[in-house]
Amino acid sequence: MEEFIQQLTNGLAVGGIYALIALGYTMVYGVLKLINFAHGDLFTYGAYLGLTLLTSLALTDRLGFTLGMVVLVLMVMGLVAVLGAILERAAYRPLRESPRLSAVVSALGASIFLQNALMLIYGARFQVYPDNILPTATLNIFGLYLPLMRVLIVLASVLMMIVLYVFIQKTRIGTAIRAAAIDQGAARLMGIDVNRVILMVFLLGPALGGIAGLMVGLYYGQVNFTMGWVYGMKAFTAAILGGIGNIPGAMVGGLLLGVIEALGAAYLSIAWKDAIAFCVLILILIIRPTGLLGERVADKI
Amino acid sequence: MNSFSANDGDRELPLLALQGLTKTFGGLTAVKDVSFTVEKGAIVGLIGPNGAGKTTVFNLITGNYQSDRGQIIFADQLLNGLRTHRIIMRGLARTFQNIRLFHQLTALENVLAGCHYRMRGGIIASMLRFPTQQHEEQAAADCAWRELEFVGLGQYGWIAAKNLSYGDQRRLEIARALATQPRLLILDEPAGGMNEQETKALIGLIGQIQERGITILLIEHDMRLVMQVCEKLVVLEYGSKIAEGSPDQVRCDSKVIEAYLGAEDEA
Amino acid sequence: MKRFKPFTIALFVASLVFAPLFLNTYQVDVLNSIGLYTLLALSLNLILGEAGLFNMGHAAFYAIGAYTSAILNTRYQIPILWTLPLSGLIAGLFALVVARPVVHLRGDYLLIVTIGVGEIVRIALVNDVFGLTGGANGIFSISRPKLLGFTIRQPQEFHYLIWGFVALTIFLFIRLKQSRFGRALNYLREDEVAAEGIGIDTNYYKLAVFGLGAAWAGMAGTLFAAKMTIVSPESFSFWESVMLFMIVILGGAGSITGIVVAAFLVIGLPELFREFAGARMLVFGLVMMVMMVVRPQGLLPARSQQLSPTLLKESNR
Amino acid sequence: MKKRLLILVAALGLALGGGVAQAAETVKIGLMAPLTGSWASEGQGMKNIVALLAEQQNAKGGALGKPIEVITEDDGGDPRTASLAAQRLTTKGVVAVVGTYGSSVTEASQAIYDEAKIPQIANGSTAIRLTEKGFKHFFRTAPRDDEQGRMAAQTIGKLGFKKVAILHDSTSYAKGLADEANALLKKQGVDVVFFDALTPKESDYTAILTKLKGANPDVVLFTGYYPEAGQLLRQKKGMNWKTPFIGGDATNNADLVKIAGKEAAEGFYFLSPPQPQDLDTPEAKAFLTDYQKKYNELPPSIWAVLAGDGFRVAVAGIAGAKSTDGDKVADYLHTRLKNYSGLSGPISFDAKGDREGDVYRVYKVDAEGKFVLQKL
Repeated sequence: MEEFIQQLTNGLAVGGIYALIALGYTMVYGVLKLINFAHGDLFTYGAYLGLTLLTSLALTDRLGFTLGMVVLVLMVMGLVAVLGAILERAAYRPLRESPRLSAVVSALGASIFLQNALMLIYGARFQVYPDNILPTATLNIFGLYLPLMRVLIVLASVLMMIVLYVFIQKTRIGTAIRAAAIDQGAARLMGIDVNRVILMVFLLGPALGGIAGLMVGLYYGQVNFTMGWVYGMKAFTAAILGGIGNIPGAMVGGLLLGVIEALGAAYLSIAWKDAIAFCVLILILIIRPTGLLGERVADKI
Repeated sequence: MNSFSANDGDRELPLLALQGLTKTFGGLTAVKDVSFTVEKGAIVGLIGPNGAGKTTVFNLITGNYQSDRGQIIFADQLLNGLRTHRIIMRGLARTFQNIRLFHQLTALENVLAGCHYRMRGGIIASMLRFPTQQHEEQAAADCAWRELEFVGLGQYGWIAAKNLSYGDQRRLEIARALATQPRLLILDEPAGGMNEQETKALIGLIGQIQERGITILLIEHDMRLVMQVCEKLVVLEYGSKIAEGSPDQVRCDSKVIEAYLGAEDEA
Repeated sequence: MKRFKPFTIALFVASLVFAPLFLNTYQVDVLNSIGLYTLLALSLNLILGEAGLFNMGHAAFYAIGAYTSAILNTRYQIPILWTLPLSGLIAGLFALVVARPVVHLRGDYLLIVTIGVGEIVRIALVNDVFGLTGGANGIFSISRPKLLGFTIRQPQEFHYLIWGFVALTIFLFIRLKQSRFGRALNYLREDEVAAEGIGIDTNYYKLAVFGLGAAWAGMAGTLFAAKMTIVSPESFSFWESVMLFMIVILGGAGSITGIVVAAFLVIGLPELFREFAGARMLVFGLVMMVMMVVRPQGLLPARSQQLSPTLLKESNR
Repeated sequence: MKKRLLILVAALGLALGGGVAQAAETVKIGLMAPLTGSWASEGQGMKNIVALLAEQQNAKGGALGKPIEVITEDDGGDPRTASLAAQRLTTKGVVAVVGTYGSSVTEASQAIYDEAKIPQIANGSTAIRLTEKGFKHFFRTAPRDDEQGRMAAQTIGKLGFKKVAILHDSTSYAKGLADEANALLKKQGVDVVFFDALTPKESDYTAILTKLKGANPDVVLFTGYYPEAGQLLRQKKGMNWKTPFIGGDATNNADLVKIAGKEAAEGFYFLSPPQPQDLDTPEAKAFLTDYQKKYNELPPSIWAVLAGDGFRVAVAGIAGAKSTDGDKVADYLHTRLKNYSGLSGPISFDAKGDREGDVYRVYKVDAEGKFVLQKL
């Protein structure tokens, strides 16, 4: 039982990161019906930018830990968001009226480009965050070992998801995003600037992905130019699992995928972990063809 | 089938009979206990205000939706539970309210789709181009051209469907349905979006289809068309049948007048 | 066939036929690689381009074909080319079994499921499923293929085997495209509801095309196993499926000529960019993006007229 | 458009053909390395080292009086690309090839070089079968998995551990080593309480560590690569779990300590051929100084250093055979090159092309994060 709970928390910690990245996939998909395969690479850029800013500006030394971190987070968010907007402009906007799959191939090309650009800038070796930036305290709760930072990571990701959810539900631009997701044409007729909505989505999603990258970098310490593929694919899976286009779905899907992986590794097989996760995904989709929280759109005939 | 052929000349025998058809979506009852018959060789109109459940009835007949209750009997056989393509193979064909052509494909290819189920050629026969397969393709093409010419699109066979005018697209959809050689043709708002001239031509076309011995069931908002071509009308409101009878009978029905006055602007 | 004039095609075929006389082994091997990917992309095109079913796990079927041949050859000493139909059959059957419960899924959901199937197959291969696949080592010492008593060994010899098979495939697939079966796939892609509503058993065609595309990929797997004499899971990664996906879309979904050209670009360009050393994939990614933006419909989009010449005569009526 | 496409395709063909330059004034040695893909860092290290050594050799007069030209081809860490790279090198007239990293990648190129009679000296390819096929022109400076497996079992025995957990990463190298060690440990009567594989390239291995901990071993043998090893050590510490880890030679990489952090890495054992800094041969010392001077860092891994040895062996083979003929060079390397002073210790090849002698050492990471040679 103790091991079970430990594994559950392990899964939730990983799942929180998946969920943050999955939000980017799901938001872009919701509005553009596009799978942004380069989103995982934006996550990697978040991790690398965080590293560069941290070491070159020495933010935590100059500003103290808390303030330094806040500034760092904001800078990474801002930069990755700008990168996301540039990506949208260069790779997707010209293809908005084209067949959907053309944009997918463009996204794949962008992903290859971004990944290799990073390799050329930073080199192919693993990059390592400076040691001892984060407190390394470990909480011991009823025999469960919970590193403090892990708890904070989960809390931070959940907090960000809630903020995003409230933003989408309550603000004007959030409403515009939702409207554009339902029917772009109608939204345009209602006077919503769809280009602005799309830009917004390409700022928000990458910003969250960037933070996820920064958190992974800070906590796990190592970053690599190919890490976006692994995390991106997992997050995309999570978004589908929850029902792509649905924001709470991405959160649920992310956390659930993390837990499935941890429990699959713990009780079935570590080597088959990813296969188990995919099998669960396929089973869920057979039962619920549009994911857990996805709307079941009946055919309009 | 044989019971049917024995009475071939009898116009009053129902080709299609709906009995107590009911369908709910979530909490909403879209079709409630609807029964009516379509006699062989007749032209029957299904009318009613928007949202009355007319298209849902069509979708139930062609198996796009499964009914919760009730029976659909076509030529003495139960259609309930059959997949759509199976129903089409029994001799029903339909058009769609929002034209559903294969837009990137040519008009000819669209009509060839209707010939599909009568053909046999499989993967291997096609790859190796067996003579039988070639004959079949040729026969299908002949049939498709005939239908195209029948609806007056003979010269547009090589045009992609998306490049045809709206009215022509409607006709193409009819040609495609006719290519399945149906006994019952179901038309969902065939005059929708047509101008006066096109509607007039359509009325002629519907008459020609009837002359070929094909029974027609149609939904239409254009009352002139309905009154002119239909021999019988069925009126739906809020999913229930409120009237049934000849156009003259229905025109005078108090419930129908009420329903249409309440929603006149939609008609 | 109007657009690509017979002369162009003849020129292309002739240059392929005589290529081994002028090119060195490396260049011929690049051509072989392109040929293999053309074959795979043509098989994926049936599923993705013609029928419009999103499949990003095609490498799974390719892998199953390659492993079937490798296992039959190394364990039972069956000559490798004899395993060709069997590889196709097993890959096709596998596709039918996995596709059966999922083909009804819509676009992107099907996409992730096929990615999942691809990954599950790869993980199974890595973990030496049933003790047959040799784990991460893969299977090695596959014997060289023999054709009419002649052992195929050199890239120049493989060139004719592979491109011969490509030619046969194109010949058969053009005929398939111009038939009832091929049209049914297009109806499926254009509008599934309308296709079903006109009497086409959409479920049957979805399954059939998955089976056929997979079977062809399986046979390409046999050729791969024969050429490499070793199969290992790395060769069937998600990345391979992505490359095939890019070839089909870049070429113009449903367009056979487009796909041949795209295979030359997608497989040939990274070789060409060897001069850029470490930056070669960077340039490649950029080129992919630019090509898609410049030609959003693909390089040579499929035309809508796909009828056999006998039907063309009808237009004179 | 179609014309432009045609021109593009034709240009592609021409450009592919254009790469062949004919110049006989140099001795061409090929380097096949993963410059892109997952193992790009190894490949770039290999390239740096070989470039440095070639520069030095040319300063000393090259080979057979001609300057050496290194021709590098990217194998992308993938078998198909590797076979193309090999074909390309053979057409460029190289007389010997160094590389590559990864057994299955090497395997895809072996037959091509052998048929072309070009000696190939692999650096990071330890799978047993590579030298069991009777290729006359294949050599490797890397030791074999079975030798390392033997060493791993021996070390665990000597350190007195009774319950061992074995973790690999499903790569052919790690799995081979794990299998080898597993069999030998069982024979020694050591209890193997856990045997499974993690998925490489992930960041979070806590689920696996939690499961490992549940098996309660005395020691964990991890046969995979350094990024995962570093991550395991780091997260192990986060869990307050003290059981020691032993790694295979793929964990010998300076980045291991950076990833894990010094505290977490302390006490980690690993097996490896000796590092240049632990050799007291003048060659090794000089090489190390020069490398640091040129690239301002230590060599990234022992595998890159072994590629350097491969290059030196190739040069020695050409010099010894007094010829660039592949058969003669291979003969010389098989029979007459004995105890050649390599950067990683004395090098001799047996009839199969394997490196002779006891190559492995045991290292332990100290509190400073330094790799300290252990005497067991």
